Amino acid sequence: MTAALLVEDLHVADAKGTPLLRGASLQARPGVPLTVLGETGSGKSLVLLAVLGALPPGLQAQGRVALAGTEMLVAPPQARRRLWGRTVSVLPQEPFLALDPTMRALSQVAETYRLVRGFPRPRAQAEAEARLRELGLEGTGTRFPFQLSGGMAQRLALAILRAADTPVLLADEPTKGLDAPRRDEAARRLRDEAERGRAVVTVTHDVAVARALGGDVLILREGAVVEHGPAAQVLASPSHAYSRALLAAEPSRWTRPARPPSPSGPPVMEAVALRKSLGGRPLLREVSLTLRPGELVAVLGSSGSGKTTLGDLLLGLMRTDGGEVRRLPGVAPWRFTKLWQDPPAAFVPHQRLRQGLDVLSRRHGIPFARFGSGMERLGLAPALLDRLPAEISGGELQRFALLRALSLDPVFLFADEPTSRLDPLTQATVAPMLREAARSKGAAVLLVTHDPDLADALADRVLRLHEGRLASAGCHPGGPLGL
Amino acid sequence: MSGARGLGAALLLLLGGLALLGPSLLPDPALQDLRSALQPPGTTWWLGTDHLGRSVLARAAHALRFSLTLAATAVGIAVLLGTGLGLLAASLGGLADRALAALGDATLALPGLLLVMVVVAFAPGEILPLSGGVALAQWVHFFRVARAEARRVLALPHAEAARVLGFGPDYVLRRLVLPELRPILLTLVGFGLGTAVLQVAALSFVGVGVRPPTPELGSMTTELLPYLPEAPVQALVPAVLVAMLVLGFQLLSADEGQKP
Amino acid sequence: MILPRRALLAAPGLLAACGDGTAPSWPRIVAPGEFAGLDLSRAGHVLGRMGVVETLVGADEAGRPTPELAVSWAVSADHAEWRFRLRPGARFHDGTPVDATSVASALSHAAAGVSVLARAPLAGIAPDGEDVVVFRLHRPFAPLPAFLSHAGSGVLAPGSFGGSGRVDRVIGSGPFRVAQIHPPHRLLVARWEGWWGAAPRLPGALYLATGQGETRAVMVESGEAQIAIGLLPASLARLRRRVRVAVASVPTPRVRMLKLDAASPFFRDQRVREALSLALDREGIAGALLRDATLATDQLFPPALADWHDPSLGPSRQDLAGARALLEAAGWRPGPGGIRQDALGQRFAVELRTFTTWPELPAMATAIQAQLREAGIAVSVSIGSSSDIPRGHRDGRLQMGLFTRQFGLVPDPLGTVLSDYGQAGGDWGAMNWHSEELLALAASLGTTPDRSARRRIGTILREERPVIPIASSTLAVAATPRLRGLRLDPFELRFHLQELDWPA
Amino acid sequence: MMGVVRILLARLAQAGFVAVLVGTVGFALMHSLPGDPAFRIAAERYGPDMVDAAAAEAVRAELGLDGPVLPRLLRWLGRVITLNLGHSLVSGAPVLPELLDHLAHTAMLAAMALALALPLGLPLGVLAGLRPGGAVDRVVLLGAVLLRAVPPYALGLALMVVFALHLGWLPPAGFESPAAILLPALTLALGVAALGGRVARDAVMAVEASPFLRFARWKGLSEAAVVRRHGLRNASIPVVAVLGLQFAALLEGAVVVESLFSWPGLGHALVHAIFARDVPMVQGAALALGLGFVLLNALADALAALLDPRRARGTL
Repeated sequence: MTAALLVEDLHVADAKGTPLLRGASLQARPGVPLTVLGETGSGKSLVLLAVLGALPPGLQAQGRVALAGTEMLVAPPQARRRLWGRTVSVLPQEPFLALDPTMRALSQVAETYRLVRGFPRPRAQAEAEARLRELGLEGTGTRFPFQLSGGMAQRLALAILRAADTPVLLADEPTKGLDAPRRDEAARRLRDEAERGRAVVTVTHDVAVARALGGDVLILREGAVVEHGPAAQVLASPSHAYSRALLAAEPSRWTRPARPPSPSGPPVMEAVALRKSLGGRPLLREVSLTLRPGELVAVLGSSGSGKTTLGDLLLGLMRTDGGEVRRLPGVAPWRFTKLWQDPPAAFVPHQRLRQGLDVLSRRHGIPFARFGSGMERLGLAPALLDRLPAEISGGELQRFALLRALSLDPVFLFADEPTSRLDPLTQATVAPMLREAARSKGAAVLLVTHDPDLADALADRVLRLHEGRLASAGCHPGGPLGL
Repeated sequence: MSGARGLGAALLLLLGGLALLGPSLLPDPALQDLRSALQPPGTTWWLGTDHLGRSVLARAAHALRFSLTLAATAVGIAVLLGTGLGLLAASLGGLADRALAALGDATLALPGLLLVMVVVAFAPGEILPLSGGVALAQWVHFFRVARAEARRVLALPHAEAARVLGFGPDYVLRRLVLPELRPILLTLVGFGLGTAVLQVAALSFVGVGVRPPTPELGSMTTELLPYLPEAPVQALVPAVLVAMLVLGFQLLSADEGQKP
Repeated sequence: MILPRRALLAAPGLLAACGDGTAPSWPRIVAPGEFAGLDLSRAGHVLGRMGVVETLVGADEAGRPTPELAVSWAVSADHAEWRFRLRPGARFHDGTPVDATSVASALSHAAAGVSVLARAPLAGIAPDGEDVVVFRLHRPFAPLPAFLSHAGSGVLAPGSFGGSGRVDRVIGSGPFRVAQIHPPHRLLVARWEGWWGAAPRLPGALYLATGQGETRAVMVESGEAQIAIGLLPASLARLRRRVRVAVASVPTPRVRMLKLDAASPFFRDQRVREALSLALDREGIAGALLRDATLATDQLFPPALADWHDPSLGPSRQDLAGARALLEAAGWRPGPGGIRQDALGQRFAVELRTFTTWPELPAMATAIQAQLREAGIAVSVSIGSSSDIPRGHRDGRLQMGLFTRQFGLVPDPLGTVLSDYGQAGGDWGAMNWHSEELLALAASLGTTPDRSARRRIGTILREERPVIPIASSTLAVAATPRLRGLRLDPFELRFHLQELDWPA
Repeated sequence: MMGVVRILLARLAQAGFVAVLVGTVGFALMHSLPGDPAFRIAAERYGPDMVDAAAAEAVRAELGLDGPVLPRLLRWLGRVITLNLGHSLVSGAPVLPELLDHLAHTAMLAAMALALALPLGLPLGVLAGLRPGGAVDRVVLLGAVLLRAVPPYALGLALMVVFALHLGWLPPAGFESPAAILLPALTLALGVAALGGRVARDAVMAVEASPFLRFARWKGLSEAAVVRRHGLRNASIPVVAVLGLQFAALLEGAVVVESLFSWPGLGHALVHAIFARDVPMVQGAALALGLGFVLLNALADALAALLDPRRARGTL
């Protein structure tokens, strides 16, 4: 069996000659999913673009990319483009953005049949309807993309790809922004495609996706392949140190926290029968919650379930529609604080970090030296102080955010998906830091996440927010029960 | 600095220099010599003379200074008023915000020139009502931008962060909103200055301008329009200067606006 | 989506009302005057010139009364009663006869409204039989025939007036009748076959009010219009060089002048008023702005008014030294910044009001400003509405005004002189100045046409200078050369369309 | 359809605000203006030769200009709702029919300007946007900036001199022959074309960089199909939105251009009414301009909603 896609010793460098991809080789075979696993900046997306023959102008590529007999690095643009939709198709990163916002779902599928495969209109229509049905999208043909949920948009994109029915299917971070159940569903559907006899190449940063897909796995780090082999083997017993670290960074493999002391003292934060509607839709129906000093409570919920709203209501960043929030009396408002999901967004973009800490120290009369010791504990080099937020990594920035929050002696910390935008390895360093730092200050932490493994790994108590109500989702072994 | 921006700066520098230095170096712009009316450009009068025998160059230099001052005053008022109300609306929110936005929408629906004309009719030929009128026509643009940008920034996590960290609204507006707003405002100011120059020129054209003998670019063109066939240079110079001023402002700000 | 479509459909319908019905072969006349309504106080100047409405009396080029709807007239021995005999056979455009009853009713209507007739000492207008109209006066008033030739004294048929006495439609008696009228821009007239005079050759004509002088010039140059009335001096010079356009001009009894408040501390002294006159370079102004230095004048009455104008007086030349000496003598000494001041330290700084209805006025004000500055007088120029001058006269705030005055408003300037230089001065004449001698002379003119008395009135005004004349006017007209029989009316009462021919 | 209703309601509210703003501010301003309205009106009615105190007094008596201000303002606001705008102080004729006539002329001029501007500006803008930084782009950008810098009256005059005087192709002014609309419309159109081209360029650039256009290419559609099915419609959404907003600028230009070309539209009427202190006419004209702007924006909204289903469903 010949490979549908063959990449040999692919090198890509930018205009200045900086290498971005250093000798990647891979082959994709029909029926066997291939997963390219790597962190941000590992060069995994470049592999896809090179395969498509759509590298941005200014990048130089060497090596060999053969797609169904066409040499993609040397073929003229027209020849490369002729393969699109016929030999190769792409499942885009965020399907919602990749669908034409002004065209109905069915037309977006049917036009592939009509214009790419040359079917007459009635047949194209019928085929398109069949594809929608296959993917559970019956009845949505007349909808526009914005009327579809994230999962439906992805299925619609898949329907379009099925219509093209190309031998090679590329998927670019297909689970970006999806929560665990939808991530697993997306992976399952890609595996289905492979089982239909297509060569499926998936690029992702998520080990769970690689595991769900099976097939072959290729681990990429800083433009070089560190490990390559069948998923079962690579994910079970990785040979390379980086691969091992990557796998160990999965929250499910973390060492569990030591049994916390029973929380004592008056509640820091109490919510009684909170209600909140957004845009006319009831989001929180009746939520009650008590947090005591030193405990870390995780609230699990899918996107849009209202978990961030809950935290913001507790902090007073939003007004409640009903119910009551009781805070520990006599405590300055800034000692109830927050960590944001997207670290760069939580810093003033034009302010160097030193400046930001400086205004903070002046506002609250904190000696600047205190930040120095804190940075040391959080593993932040002093040189970072003179950078702009955009110039340091997300992990470093989130640690600065933690530093900033802790310097105010918080009694309550609302951590809103604090590690979801971080690479797995970084998450594995930052998340425990959050737990330890909060515990050392005796602050209560409300951790909001969509990742049950992360919640399990960090929290003393795990609650699930579903349809506007909180329910216990089990608890850490040995941890205190109840609400 | 890109080519366009450089060209814009050079144009404005040239015109600004003429406006700044011209009046002290050139003859009195009100000095008339009726027997030398409509002289073509030459060694005595570099840009010729107008219908009253006045030096077009001297008048142009004064007119430039006048136009620049007036446009700057008008846009200054508009920026202060518009930005102030915009920030106020965005930070107050609720009913006050909606009322101000509705006022802005209603103002926007009226042609700017109409507003200026109504205000100027108060005191024909006075400079302050003229700049006030232009400001009245322009504030709403600054208001809309300031309000939208302030709302955007105030909803960002870093503004929320500042509030959570104990900073007051004053700090948030000054340190977080204004720096983001500044480049957009600068672009808008550039276009606003150009528009102000054009609006005053247009007002002069319909007969609501400044008092004689104040040289003003719009009224200079209007006065010389009947003489276009016999004195084309003199009649075109003010119009060209208006175009160059506006062009300079636009080039300077267009580039600013394209920055990421 | 229903509303916009309906709005779009409605638009062409509205346009049809004013776009259709223009025969392309009818000449188009562009002139500055817009008309704000249908009644003669607003539209008389257009309806009269277009030959729609006629008056009892016309005027020849010299301003002498000529028969029109009246064939003859006479005044009683005590000068208290005028009798006008109507033209037999004259008919209104609706076919009704122009009889004494309808004339008396129309003119009574005019005299009760805003019109020159309202300024005549009328006691009553009544028909006497079918064909005689009798005007009874409070006191002798020689210029009555001239007043009756003004456009506002036109004769409209009784059918013109609606229930409330407002003019609903225009039914005149002239050689042309209204085909379409759309204030304030457009009047289309068609030949009226029932006219008493020789039938006009033109089947009709179109009047278009066009405010901008340059636009009028360009329209006639490009053939878009056949006659352009009132050309700017600058356009005139250019049009004269064109073959496609014939240019004609005629002196008119219109004078540009400065009005001074003779009661103000600045202009109380007659020497100061004289100094102002000496400081002005009239020939410079006329040459540069009017393109004709010979229009410069310091007489109130232009050459067009032969009975009043004194040709023996030469043009007035600028005499700055003389002006300065007079100002010194009147107590105005040089002060800081070259501006004179009086013994109390009052600066000689005054406001000059003018307006843009005549485009040359602002430029002229600017020239005057510069020239008076040479004599040490600071003038600020305020450009507003023409009404600023009568209003300033009434509330006493006017210091100087620059305007043009039509002495042939009625072809006999006596009426204008009486209203402008009477006991209380006049809105468009003297302010806080009067002369007993002039009043006596004017009163005597109510009964006797005396040329020397008229000249003497001119001399008094020239010596005492309640106003300072600057330049007289010409009426310039451009027309396509194919148009034959064009005759200019210095009094701007008629276009004489009935004498025009425009062979294809 | 909820979205469309919401858009229309918002526009209706804007229209209401415009009416109240114009009514109140216009009324207050005109009544605190220096100068006696009776004199101004008399000057406009009877011409400067006949203006005198007697005429002004007659006007004052006829129109009752001395009444208390507040009741008059309230009465006017009340009448506006029934589309009764009162009578012109100058001509004595009802304001509404006169306004409609002017409005029709201005609407025709604006429509013609658009009809000239769009075929001129949009294709150039699209070409420029397809190759940003290319020769067409540079020329179009420069042309657009230059055109927007030249004062409209100077542009109009230049066109008049070139096309009417030197070439003799078009009538220079007036509103008699159908061709007379071309020059004023062209004067306005050049400015709109410059702006439209610029907006089209940016829109094309944005669509060109959008993930959905890339996906459309990756689907295997030919370039022509990509542009036709996915490019044009999406790029036209911002163009429609911005052009709707820019109508205010077009109407503003109309004031000057109508004066220059003697086009009997709203702008021309407005200038006259302001000079004459004809309060009902000023208010009527300002109201017509303001409501016209709101109506056009509503049309632009509706068009955008047709093009962009997100708007129609109220999610944007």
